[in-house]
Amino acid sequence: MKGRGEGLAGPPPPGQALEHAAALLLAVLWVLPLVYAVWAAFHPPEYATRFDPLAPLTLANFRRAWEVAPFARYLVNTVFLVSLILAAQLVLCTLAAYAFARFEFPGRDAAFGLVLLQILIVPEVLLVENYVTLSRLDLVDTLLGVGLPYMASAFGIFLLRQTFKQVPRDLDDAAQIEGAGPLRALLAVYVPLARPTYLAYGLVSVSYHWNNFLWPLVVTNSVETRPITVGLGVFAAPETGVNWSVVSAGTLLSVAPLVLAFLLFQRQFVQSFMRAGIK
Amino acid sequence: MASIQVSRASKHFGSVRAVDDVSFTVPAGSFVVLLGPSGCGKSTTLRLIAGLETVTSGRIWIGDIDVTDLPPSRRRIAMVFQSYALFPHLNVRENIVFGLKVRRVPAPDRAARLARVAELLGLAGLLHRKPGQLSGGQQQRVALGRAIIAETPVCLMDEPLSNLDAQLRQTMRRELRALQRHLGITTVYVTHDQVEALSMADRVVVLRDGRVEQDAPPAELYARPASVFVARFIGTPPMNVLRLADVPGGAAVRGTAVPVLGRPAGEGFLLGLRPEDVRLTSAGLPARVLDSEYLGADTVVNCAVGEETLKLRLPGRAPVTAGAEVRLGWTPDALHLFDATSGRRRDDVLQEPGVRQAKGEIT
Amino acid sequence: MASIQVSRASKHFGSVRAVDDVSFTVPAGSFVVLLGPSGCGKSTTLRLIAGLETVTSGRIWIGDIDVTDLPPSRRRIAMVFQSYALFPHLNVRENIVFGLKVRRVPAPDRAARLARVAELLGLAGLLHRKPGQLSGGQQQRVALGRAIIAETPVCLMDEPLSNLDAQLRQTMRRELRALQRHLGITTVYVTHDQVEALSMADRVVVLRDGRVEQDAPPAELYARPASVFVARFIGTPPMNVLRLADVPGGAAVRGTAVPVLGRPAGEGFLLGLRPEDVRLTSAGLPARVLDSEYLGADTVVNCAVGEETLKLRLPGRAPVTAGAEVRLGWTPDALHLFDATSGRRRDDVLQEPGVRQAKGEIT
Amino acid sequence: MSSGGSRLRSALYGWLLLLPAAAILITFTHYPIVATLRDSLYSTARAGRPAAFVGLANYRFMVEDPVFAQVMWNNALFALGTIPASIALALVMALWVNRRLPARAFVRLAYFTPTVLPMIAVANIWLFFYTPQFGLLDQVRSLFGLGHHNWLGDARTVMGALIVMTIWKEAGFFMIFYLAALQHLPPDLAEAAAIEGTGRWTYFRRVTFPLLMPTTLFVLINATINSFKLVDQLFVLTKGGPDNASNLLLYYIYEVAFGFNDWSYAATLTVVLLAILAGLAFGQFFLIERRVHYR
Amino acid sequence: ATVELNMYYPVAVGGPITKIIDGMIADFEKEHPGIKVTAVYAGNYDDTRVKALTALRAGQPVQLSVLFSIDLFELIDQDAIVPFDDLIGAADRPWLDAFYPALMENSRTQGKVWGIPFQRSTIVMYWNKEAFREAGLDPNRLPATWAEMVEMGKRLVKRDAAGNVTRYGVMVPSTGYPYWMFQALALQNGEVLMNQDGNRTFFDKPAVVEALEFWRDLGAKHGIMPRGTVEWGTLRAAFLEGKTAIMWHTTGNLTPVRKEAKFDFGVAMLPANKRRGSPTGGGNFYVFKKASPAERKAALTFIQWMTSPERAAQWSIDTGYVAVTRAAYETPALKRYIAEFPAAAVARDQLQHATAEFSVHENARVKKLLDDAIQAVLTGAKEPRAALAEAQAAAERVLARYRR
Ligand SMILES: Nc1ncnc2c1ncn2[C@@H]1O[C@H](COP(=O)(O)OP(=O)(O)OP(=O)(O)O)[C@@H](O)[C@H]1O
Ligand SMILES: Nc1ncnc2c1ncn2[C@@H]1O[C@H](COP(=O)(O)OP(=O)(O)OP(=O)(O)O)[C@@H](O)[C@H]1O
Ligand SMILES: [Mg+2]
Ligand SMILES: [Mg+2]
Repeated sequence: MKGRGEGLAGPPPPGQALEHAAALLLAVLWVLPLVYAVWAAFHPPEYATRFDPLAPLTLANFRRAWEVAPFARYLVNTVFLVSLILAAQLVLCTLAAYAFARFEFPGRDAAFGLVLLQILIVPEVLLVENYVTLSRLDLVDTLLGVGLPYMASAFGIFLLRQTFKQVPRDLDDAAQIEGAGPLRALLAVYVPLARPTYLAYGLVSVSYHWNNFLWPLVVTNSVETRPITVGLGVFAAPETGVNWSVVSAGTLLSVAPLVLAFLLFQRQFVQSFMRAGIK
Repeated sequence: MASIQVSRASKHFGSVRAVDDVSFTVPAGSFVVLLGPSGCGKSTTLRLIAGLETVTSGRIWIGDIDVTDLPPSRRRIAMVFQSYALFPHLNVRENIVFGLKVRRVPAPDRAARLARVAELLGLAGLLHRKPGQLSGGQQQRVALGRAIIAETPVCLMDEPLSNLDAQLRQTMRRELRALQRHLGITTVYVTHDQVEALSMADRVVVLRDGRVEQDAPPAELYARPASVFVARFIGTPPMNVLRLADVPGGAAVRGTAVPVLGRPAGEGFLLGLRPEDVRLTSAGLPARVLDSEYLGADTVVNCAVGEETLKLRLPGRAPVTAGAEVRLGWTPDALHLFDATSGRRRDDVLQEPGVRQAKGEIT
Repeated sequence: MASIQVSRASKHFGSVRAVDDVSFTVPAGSFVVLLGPSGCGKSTTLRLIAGLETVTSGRIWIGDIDVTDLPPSRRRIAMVFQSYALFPHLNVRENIVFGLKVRRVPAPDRAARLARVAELLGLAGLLHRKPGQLSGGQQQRVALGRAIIAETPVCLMDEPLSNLDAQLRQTMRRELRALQRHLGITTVYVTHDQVEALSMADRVVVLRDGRVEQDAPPAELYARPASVFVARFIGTPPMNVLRLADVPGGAAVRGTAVPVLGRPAGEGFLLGLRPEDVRLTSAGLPARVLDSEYLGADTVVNCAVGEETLKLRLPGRAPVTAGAEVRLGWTPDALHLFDATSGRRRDDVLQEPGVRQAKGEIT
Repeated sequence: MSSGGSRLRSALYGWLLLLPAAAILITFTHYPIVATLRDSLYSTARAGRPAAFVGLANYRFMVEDPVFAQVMWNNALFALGTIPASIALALVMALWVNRRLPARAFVRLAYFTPTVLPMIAVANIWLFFYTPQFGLLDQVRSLFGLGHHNWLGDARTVMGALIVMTIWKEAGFFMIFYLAALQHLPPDLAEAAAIEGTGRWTYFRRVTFPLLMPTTLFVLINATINSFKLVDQLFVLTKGGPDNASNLLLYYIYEVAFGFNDWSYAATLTVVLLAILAGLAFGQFFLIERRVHYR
Repeated sequence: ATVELNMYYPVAVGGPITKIIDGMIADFEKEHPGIKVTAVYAGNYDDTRVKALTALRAGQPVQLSVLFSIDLFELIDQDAIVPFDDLIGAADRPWLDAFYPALMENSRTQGKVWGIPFQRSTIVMYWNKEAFREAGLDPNRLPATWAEMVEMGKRLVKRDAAGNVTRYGVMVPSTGYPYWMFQALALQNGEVLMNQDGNRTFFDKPAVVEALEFWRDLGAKHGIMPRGTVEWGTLRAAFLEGKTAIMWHTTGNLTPVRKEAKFDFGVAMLPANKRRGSPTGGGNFYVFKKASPAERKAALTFIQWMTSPERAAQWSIDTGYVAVTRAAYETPALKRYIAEFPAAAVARDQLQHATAEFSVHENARVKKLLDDAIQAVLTGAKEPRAALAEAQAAAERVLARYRR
């Protein structure tokens, strides 16, 4: 992407070097917490608050964290939860978005307005009532229960609707002429064309639910259902007398998968988030 | 092979009368062009035939079946879109056989047909490319391929060439026409480019504001435009249409005294002259050169005649300079006459004895 | 009023030589067109002059200042973009005076100039509209307005008309040219449409793969194309270029025995003939009609001549049918000769006595 | 857009496709809103005393509840502290990252990283930054001979501390939206301006910023919602203390509902939150209309 | 048929508590093949109560839990628990009477026993002997009174060149469980904060106000403690970092401090003003009403096993919590341990001065009122008298309903 001013003839604008410095400095500040977590996690506790370049490295903290809390189990829960939610969201949002984008039915616009409401009033805002509902459905302390309220995502519906609307009308017409019905058209034309949006939405959704805390905290009661964030929250409850080395180790353990994925796919990640941003 | 008959079809979008009581027939195997300026209802008419829009009123026959209430998939038609509407995520092969797959045509049959079509359109080498990797012309061919592989008796095309550059458009025009003749597919072709219409059509249906303005073969359309609208729409540059006034001895172009018609039929009439029918003469209608446009093979000269302006087309690089005084002439049969109010052609008047006799002619 | 001089300018994007050692001069107040197929380096050349790209090598003068190292803002130029590049959030007025504001031109002066420009371009009524509310032609005018209000001596235009439909393009062509003459702005104009080039330019610079292929006035470009490339690029339809072979008594079109050139200059040469220079004759070069294209004022007939095909353009509706046997003729001075390998024009050979004497000519 | 098919068929399809999503949305968004309104009019059931209709009693209690007043005030501060700052920062970041920059990839990555980290996890690390005496912040301060400060223990600084951390968490996310918008600005606008000799600042003020307005509005809404939604950090950092100095509405709702087991009062507080968000909802739709102001 | 028991338990101190619990349960199950126990660590005391109650409300199978001793009334009001009197037979009476009376105070109301002491603690004073030496104080002589503490504290404060404090004299945590620390101060000043029925509070008694003034002055006036609140969670780290010479903290932290301290430290009873004193604290076993008779019986078996002298002793050694019965202190294991680490006995010795931890109806809410008042004062937002008066008034509004 050609940024402004590139390729222009003539000398560079003044103060540019200064700006670049500022940008870099900010970047460094921004990664500091992560850097510290790494430092604390890989050094013995007595160095957690003392920054001695010669400090010995160790994995003991990870071992302890791993012993103290069932991170493995937590991670499994989270992965399962996130995939469950995503899968459901993709299906439900696709169908709903398709309805909004390509069909005319009475009350469509009203319905769409009601859907959009959920972009603002997210389930955790209603955690009291939703908790009651869940207990009625006997879904408290189940991963399904944690996921259910999020499975129809207004954001996803909105995003996909936009994308579907951008699919050239001609393609839909062509598919019809060739004898494809609505569902066939959806699967053969719309879904493939919306792939970037799906990726974008997928990433947003995964990182949202990987990091979600309050609602799972309320709904889950046991190790078998706790996602990593709740596990971490319980594990790192300051009451126990904070030991940053172990906490950092635990923190790294819990964010490692996401951060690794992020580092690997950062380009797509950022691009996709940007696509998600285009509304 | 099947004829198409559109009878009294109308399509209203709210208050917009996109198509308004349109009727015409497309003989089996013939190539009919829907011509008209942007927004005149060409695409809508085509989409009505395709069934992509439902008629507000009127009926549509394909062959001897009334298809008015059938969905597109049941009308046994193929369609080519201005945008080609190729599926960007499918390669050429998949695009072409898409319809066959949907219609569950057995694989071997598919393969056979594909081979034939690819051969016919010279796509054999491109089967595994995605549309994005094809030039405009190639995409065009793929769209055609998808249309003809269905082997439907009818094919509808909406400005299929308008996204190609001048050169390519010309070659594709010829290819397309040849193909249509070869397969004998009944074709309805939408364009707003009169050159395309003249050069390709068996018949041209000129639309204006959703109504049929003229329905005739190209030569007639050019030689005897039914209205000022058609006259002004066809030809490069299009026909000159001059307002007349009565003068002693006949009718003259507004602001001149030299009669161009032998009998006073001036007021209320418009005179039509094709630029290529007008010549520079020693004696004749006096005019002043405004400017001239050199086009290589010929030059278009823009003249002021009385209150009117008139274009003439001269071969090669014309020896005229802006401001020069010239005299213009033409042969009697170059004259066209239109009713100023209705805009309709008035050959009846022209036929009257003595009308054509006038000064400004050359022999 | 300032001349532009591009001398030995090159621009490389990595391995791509977008512009490769290009030199040409634009006399003060003249209108020069950069013409060439897509990707030949037109835009890049223009952007080098504007300073939107920095040259890889070579220098650029505007007036008698070397602007090679000046930023765009210091080159005293105006530019019109293909996309118009209007600021969508500003209304017409604000768009036009944007530059003046930036340059701190006092308000009253601004108002005065705005009034003049709006008057000149007939934008007076639209000053408070946003670009989104304007038609293509109107947006076009606004872009022009922004360019000319700066009253810079130089204006650069990159395909300013290519987004307009045929009709509008024709009128804008004339307007634009008139405006340029009126203000006497030195103009460099980029297009890939040869008709536009021929009809507007004082001089045409034909680019090919980033190099200058020919630099001449329109008439010469058409009459004496410097290479096969130019010959094939210009004219509607463009020049026929036929491969020759030596035969007893001279050189003949491949696959025929009838010499078209009086002396054996066949092998290694290509014969050029403009479609409008070829006529149907009683005696002459035998050919078979492949098909014909009716264009109203004239008809383009496609013939097979030996191994070659040849187009000729006949006035009106030509009385030929596909498959008919015809004979073709032309005047000696209609002949163009090119070197088969280099593709360059070879008048020298054509001048040699006796070369032009051949059978297939008419008198 | 019922291409070809009859109105009825299209309507049927529409609703069928919508059904599953609608079911869930109604159960977990629309029904609860109604239920919350209802419950706010009843008293909480306790041993012996079942829930009873009490009219506006809960609301009266709320009005008198000093903690509620405090919490609303805090939330206002929190919003005012986080929203403008994070948006401005996001914009600056986007402008930087959108230009050619040494180590651009790293910088963009760095800005964006906080977005992918769970608040609950990073909170513990920030706890270390803020810890008095040997916390990172105080270690740095002591380098400059400054005394230590009890960042989270001091009612005057605790909010600031939370705000800073929240900005850190959010700015990168908003940056992405700006970046997207920036990259969709046609480059020839910049070139046209460059030819006119527009300075960088002028160009930003007169062109970039106005054109980014839609994005700004979108981000603004998001930031505002988050300022009412983001309370995870409280669980680790302050528990809303000291003396509610950092308590936020949603956290207070959690406390009342699950800590005090006072479900009616929690519902009452939720109604307030809903009212605010609903207000935003209308704001958003209104603004979104205006988004297309120049198209 | 094996009986399955699910229980939640909190952790409010350092160390691998979860592992220890799991270990004990493993042993228990070996000895009682008929009973299977699943223990879930649910965070701090409040989290655990929330979890247990929400789980019950949602009909999750939970039969017993270790919950805050002070949640007694809340649990009764929620109608969640059963009194042990209904569970035990005459044979079990001795077991019930064996517990230290001070620890039982939080278990008795309406003439019944509702909770069995398990992970119980008192507040003790940890001191850094090296800091004492450095300040020229006898590392083995401890402040016995408030006055002494202030006076010694002043000498223990250390400043750097710039005059910034690098070590404080004493730190009393004021987040997490401020009311608990405050109880100690109030008690030492001769006052308790609530009545036995848990429906009356005495926040505005002059002696109570005095206690709070003293606490505030430690920082505000004498400058031997940081101003503002002191973080419960990071206090241990601060002590281990040598950022304070003395800290008040739960005995539950004894073992981790012992493990992590890089310096010689001591543990002692809290100083006295009018008297010595500390509230007991920590978690009791509760059995839920929802449990079936069989489950209740199994639960009782489990609780009795967990509180038997050997376990109690081992538990005390592993964690530093008080061993809940005299018998436990008679076990060889604990005897030996105390011999080599006398500090371990301090908590027990302090029990004679101890009283019930703050516990009333709607405890969470009322407790928060007190906590807020304390923090308001420590952060200088309010004056002790006003703050406590407000808290008292608010508490009255809540508790009035529970008197009849
Ligand atoms: N879906 C629609 N809703 C409302 N009006 C429509 C719709 N489709 C077409 N129209 C209107 O109907 C008229 C005819 O449209 P149509 O597309 O048929 O014109 P056209 O001849 O194809 O023009 P073009 O050459 O630009 O394609 C236009 O005025 C158009 O605005
Ligand atoms: N920024 C760039 N980076 C790399 N290659 C470029 C860049 N800009 C142009 N090119 C290449 O330089 C060549 C000339 O490009 P240019 O845009 O000048 O062609 P053009 O004549 O303007 O074509 P068109 O008529 O399509 O505008 C092309 O091959 C193009 O791919
Ligand atoms: Mg159309
Ligand atoms: Mg270009």
